[in-house]
Amino acid sequence: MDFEFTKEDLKVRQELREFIEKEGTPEMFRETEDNGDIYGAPLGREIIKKIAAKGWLTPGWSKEYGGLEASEATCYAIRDEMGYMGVPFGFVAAHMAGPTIMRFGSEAMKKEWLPRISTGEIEFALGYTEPQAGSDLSAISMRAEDKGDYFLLNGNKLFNTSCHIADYHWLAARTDFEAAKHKGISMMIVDLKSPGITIGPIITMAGWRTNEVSYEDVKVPKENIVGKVNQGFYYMMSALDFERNFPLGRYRRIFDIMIKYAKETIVDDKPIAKNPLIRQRLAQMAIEIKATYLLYYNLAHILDSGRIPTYEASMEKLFATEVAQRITNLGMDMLGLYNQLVEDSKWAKLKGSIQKYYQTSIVETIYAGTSEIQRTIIATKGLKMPRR
Amino acid sequence: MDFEFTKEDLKVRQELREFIEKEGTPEMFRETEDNGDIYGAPLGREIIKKIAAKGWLTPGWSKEYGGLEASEATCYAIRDEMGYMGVPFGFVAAHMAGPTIMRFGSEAMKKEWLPRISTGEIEFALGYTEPQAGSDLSAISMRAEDKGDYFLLNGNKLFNTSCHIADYHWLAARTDFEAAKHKGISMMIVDLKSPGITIGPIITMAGWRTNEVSYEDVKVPKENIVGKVNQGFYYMMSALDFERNFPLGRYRRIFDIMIKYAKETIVDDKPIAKNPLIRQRLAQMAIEIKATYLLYYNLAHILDSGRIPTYEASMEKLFATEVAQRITNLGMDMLGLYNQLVEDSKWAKLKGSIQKYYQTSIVETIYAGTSEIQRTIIATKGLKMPRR
Amino acid sequence: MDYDINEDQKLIKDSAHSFLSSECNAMFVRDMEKSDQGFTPELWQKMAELGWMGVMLPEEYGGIEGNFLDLTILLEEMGYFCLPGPFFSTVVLGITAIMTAGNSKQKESLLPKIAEGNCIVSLAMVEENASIKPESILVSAKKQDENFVINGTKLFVPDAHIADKIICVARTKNAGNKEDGITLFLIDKEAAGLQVTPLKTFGGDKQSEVTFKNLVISSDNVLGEVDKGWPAIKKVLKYAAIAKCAELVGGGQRALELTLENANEREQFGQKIGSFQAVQHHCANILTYLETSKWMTYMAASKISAALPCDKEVSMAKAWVSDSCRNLQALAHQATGGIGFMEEHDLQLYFRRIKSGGSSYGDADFHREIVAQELGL
Amino acid sequence: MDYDINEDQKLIKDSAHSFLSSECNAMFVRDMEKSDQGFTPELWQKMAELGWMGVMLPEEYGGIEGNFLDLTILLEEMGYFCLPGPFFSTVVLGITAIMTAGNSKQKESLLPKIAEGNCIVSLAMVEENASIKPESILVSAKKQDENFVINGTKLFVPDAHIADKIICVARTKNAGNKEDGITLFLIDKEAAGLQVTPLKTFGGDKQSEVTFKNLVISSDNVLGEVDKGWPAIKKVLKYAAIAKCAELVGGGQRALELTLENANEREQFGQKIGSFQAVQHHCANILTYLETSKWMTYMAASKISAALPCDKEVSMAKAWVSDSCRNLQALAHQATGGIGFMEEHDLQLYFRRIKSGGSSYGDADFHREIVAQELGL
Repeated sequence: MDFEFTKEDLKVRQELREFIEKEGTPEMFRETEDNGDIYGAPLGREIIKKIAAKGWLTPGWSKEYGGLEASEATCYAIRDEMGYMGVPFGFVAAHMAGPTIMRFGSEAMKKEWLPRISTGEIEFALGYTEPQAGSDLSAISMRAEDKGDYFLLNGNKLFNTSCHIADYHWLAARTDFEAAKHKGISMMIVDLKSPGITIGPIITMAGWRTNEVSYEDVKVPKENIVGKVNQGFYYMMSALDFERNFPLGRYRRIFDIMIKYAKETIVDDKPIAKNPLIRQRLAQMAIEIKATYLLYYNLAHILDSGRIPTYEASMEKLFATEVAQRITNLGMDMLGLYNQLVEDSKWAKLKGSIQKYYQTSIVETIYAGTSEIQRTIIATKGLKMPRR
Repeated sequence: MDFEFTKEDLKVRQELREFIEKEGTPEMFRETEDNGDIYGAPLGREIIKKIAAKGWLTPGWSKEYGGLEASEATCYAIRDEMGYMGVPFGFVAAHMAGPTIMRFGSEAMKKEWLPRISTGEIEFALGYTEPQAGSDLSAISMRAEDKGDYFLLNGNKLFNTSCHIADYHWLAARTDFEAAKHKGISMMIVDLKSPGITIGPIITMAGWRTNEVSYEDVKVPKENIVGKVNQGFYYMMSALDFERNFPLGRYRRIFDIMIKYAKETIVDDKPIAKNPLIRQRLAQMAIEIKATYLLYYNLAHILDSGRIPTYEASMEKLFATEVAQRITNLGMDMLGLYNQLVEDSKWAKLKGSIQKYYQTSIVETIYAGTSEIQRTIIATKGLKMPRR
Repeated sequence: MDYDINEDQKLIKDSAHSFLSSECNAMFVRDMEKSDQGFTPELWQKMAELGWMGVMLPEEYGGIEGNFLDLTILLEEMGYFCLPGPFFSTVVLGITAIMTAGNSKQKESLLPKIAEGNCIVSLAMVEENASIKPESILVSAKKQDENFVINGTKLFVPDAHIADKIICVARTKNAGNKEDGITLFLIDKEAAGLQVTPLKTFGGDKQSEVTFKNLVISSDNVLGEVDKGWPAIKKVLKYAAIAKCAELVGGGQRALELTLENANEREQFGQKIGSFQAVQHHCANILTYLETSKWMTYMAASKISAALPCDKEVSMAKAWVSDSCRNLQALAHQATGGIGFMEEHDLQLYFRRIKSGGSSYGDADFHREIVAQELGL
Repeated sequence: MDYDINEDQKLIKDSAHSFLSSECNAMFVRDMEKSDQGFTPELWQKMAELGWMGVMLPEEYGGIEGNFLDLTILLEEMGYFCLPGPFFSTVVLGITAIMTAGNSKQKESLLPKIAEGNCIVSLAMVEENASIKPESILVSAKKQDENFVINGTKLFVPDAHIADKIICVARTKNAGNKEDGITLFLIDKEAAGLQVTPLKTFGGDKQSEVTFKNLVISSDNVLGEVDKGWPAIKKVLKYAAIAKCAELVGGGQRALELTLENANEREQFGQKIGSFQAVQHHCANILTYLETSKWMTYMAASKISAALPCDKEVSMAKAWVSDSCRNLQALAHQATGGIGFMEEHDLQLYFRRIKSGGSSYGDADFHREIVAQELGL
């Protein structure tokens, strides 16, 4: 047993940190935040290409496709560090589409898409959720009719973040309308500039943008189907086992900022860090952050051991996202009345970052499988509890 | 709106308190605790008869049957005060059997049983739970076969506390074996000295006793059926609406003892009451106790207004029992290593009462409807949420 | 013991509900958040005509002779609809301070105007240390002949940008006992040396920095006695804490309704999500937080109305309601899922207000400490 | 990074599991709770033959040269089976103290005996103030020629009633720095002036009051240097905290299994109770508490094993495990219902041990304060 980072991993983290400190600009960070923390917009693309050039976008991929053949532990460390440094960590192309193409795609598809992903040239937007298909993805109803050499798509997607800036839609659509719900869905790649696609903004309570997307007679070439037709639901679920994780990095950064704030902010002639109630809650957060990372790197360890996480991924996502909420809630409490002031207000503390992340943290326990779904997975997959 | 006690209620509480301070003996309290906090044993019966003579056992009953015709608010106050003073508050005869007889029993049955209950002459033991019927009381399977002028009973009851000291069993048994589960249960009164009844002890983790009870060819006269045959399930449920409540009294007393302990116990040269963490937690408990009583007396208010509580009773029971657990848990934390020492150990603090109630508190959120059952009732009855 | 509101209060509640449901829908709330003013004079005038500004005032000042419990019930409805504007600052803070500390001349000149909707008042209390303890009052007012000269900065002053009068809580003496030496000044919006700079808040309300730079004010404008202002402020803070609770409870009620609307409508896995135990139990917990918060608020409000000692009860209520409403709001979001995270869904309106309200007029830790003191700890 | 135990550790785990499942069933545990001794010499001897007492000892002292992580894994199994007896006091407390502070003569004379199962050791540390801070050591040892004279009372001394040697932590000097002036004494059970009075605990273990009345002990029996005993005790306390975590994790594992056995078996409302979301989610939360506790424990244990700085990690682990195991046990009772409240059901064994273990060697508040210090707060 060994819970220490290797020297190499520590070095990569350090390099990455220095790199982003050097290359990141306030404008880039601002653009990123406004777009819901997914890259795709001009300044984000620029820095991501540089990160990709270092191999850090897809470090675990084979060299053939532009990776470093790094361990999962290294990949997880990089991903977390990117979050910490304020560079969005959820890359649909690098973390969801790419790995699925690698596992299930044809050779031609791999050759076409993987190098463009690993260089940061293209970004995908996730196309799963629909108005009536959230927690229950088997209910996806976007219609993709087989028209010979293409599919004709009609229907609506909801909360598809970054569609307005990404290049392609990583889309789940129904290709068999008679089969059982799980057996009629296919995964496909759709150019977001295709005629018939309308992308409308939906603004979240945290201020960033997601989208509703409507498809009206959109033609998708058959070669854009990923793997086998009608296997899409299983690909999505399989990807979740491989890819479900929540790097706490950006909330860990908030925590570090809070620690500093507690040490430096004087109330009643002493730093608020000396208030026993604050001390205990900050210590508790440090403990919970530690526990989160133990769960997080266990996922990497399982993958590096050649196994596939199941309930462990759900547990990490569940635990980490609840910790994220507790961190920001504590931050709000520490700021007291100042917690109300937004970034560009006079007297705002810590650039209003606490209240911004406090609001964002609300969705962490909801998207990519609610906490309730994760608990059910832990119970049924992890503990084999009965379904009836 | 008015949340103050009337002068009369304050006076009754005061009288009751003084009465028990005068009449209660250590032997009586000890006997009570060993028997699972239900009276029935010799010393308990003695004091209960005196309490009954004051009208405090069934204060809400009509004078005809030995009551004071007091308001429910007064009844609730008395019941809580009895808990606070260490006199068991769950009287099956006075609080469950009696009111059901009053609502559904024949005139003859009322005349026979109610005066004996209100004078404290007899006590009942609850006979609902069976090995396979806990949360789901409709699954009761104790068989009561109609043999003309009597029923013949066979089957087993579990966790029927105080059967070994009570006089009668307030029994739910199945009288129709073909009908739907809810429609074949009858309530009846069984003399616990009847031939064929075997009562075996089960000791709880808190040290007090409950029972398993087996019925083998036990004859119960037909006149002992309460109300109509096969209506028992509805009587049980109706009684729950009327009678479900959890007077926090005895845990409130523990809390008062903890407050005193915190003020008097010196650690590092100052009372532990000055430790900010302890202060906050004690204050929080005082707040939650206040909230509990607001819910508790609302039940009395609803009844006094001529309405019947539904989800409100579930909410009070749910909330109060969780508060009880938090009180004892805080007590354990405040005692530190001393929390381990039991009553008769050298160096024991507060006579080991904290750890004893800490253990007892575990069952409060389980018996008489688990917290989960209560939440479901709140959702479906209180919020009308859909069953499917 | 009586948990029911009386007939008059039921009338207040019902008429407020029906008035606000037509005058103050969620779109209006959003518009007001975005506007500079944060209210419309038209709505303000209508509210005045309904007698709302005068709910606690005696008839002689144009009021309807209600009590604090009546106000509580009104505020609960305002919280339900997220009513924007200076009602809280004018009526809860302003009227309470003037009624408590003002002399008859001040009352006569101000209260009828307020009741008519022709005077907006606010209270400038909190300073950079963001505390509501007496030792935190550092803005100074120095006697100079028959005048005082005020210098310093107040923060988080609600609705100062539109206030006609600002009551400034200033220090006129540095005594060992920090409750001594605090004086209240009634300052006109036109006073020289007064500067109001709006802050930007996430709670949707309007607050400002208010600076006093050699602001000269005559002794006539002292509200109450010189150096003896703290008891009035303490009373205002108690009223404000419970008034805020009432708003939070109203908001919590609406958050629950929004949650139920979605849960009883939306289907996943072939059934209404409201039929899942996990969602049902979240909602049961929401209702439990809500009802305990409601009774705690009413209990404290009825003590205030009856002029009974209530420091402990007020702090119990504010601590409990601050925490509980935050918890219930988190459960509401969790039970509602993605749609509740969108700006266009109304749940977020309550999320922001509930957190702000929890921090205002003493957060849960602050009030628990008072409860601890009241317990003799 | 490697989350797997190695082959040797797997062997320890499996053999301990199989040995204890036959030698230490729940009936035996109950018998030992009721007995005066709280252990059987037969089982103790068998454990010695398996090399358990010497798990951390070098070969020269009859040990098997394992490390603290190996011990952690063994303790986890002991916690799973609620193993009664003086293993914790002898091996975790006693051996650690002797190995850390003892001179070679002391080691040679004691350690082989311990390894053979012929010497039971305990540590008398805590006093009436029930604290584990250095300033709480007040039992005094006064130099008198070549001897020391010890006076005072120790409490909560584990297994003192059967110990052959008791290590007494005493104050030999009153310095400003309270870590200075603490000395460890190796006291024989036969020593004049030593009195052991059993306490009655609800955790099922055996603890005693130990009083020293003019107990005269020669300087040869000082363990380590005079006045310099605190660093060794600090190390013992760190080991003990994590060792206790390991027991709690093992107990938590069993509590989960008991819960699942019932949930997957019992039917109510026509279905297995384990199929209800409410029960499933309780169990998911139990598993989450358990796995985080396990990794926190292993993480700290592996730091200890590697002799890395670990004050922060040890305190993080103890704080988290103390709270989490208490929480998971409460959920286990809630999911199990009435049957779990009965003495005859094994769940209660864990309930009691988990609460005691949480309070021992620093509770969660105590360790969070250390974490705060380590964070520079």
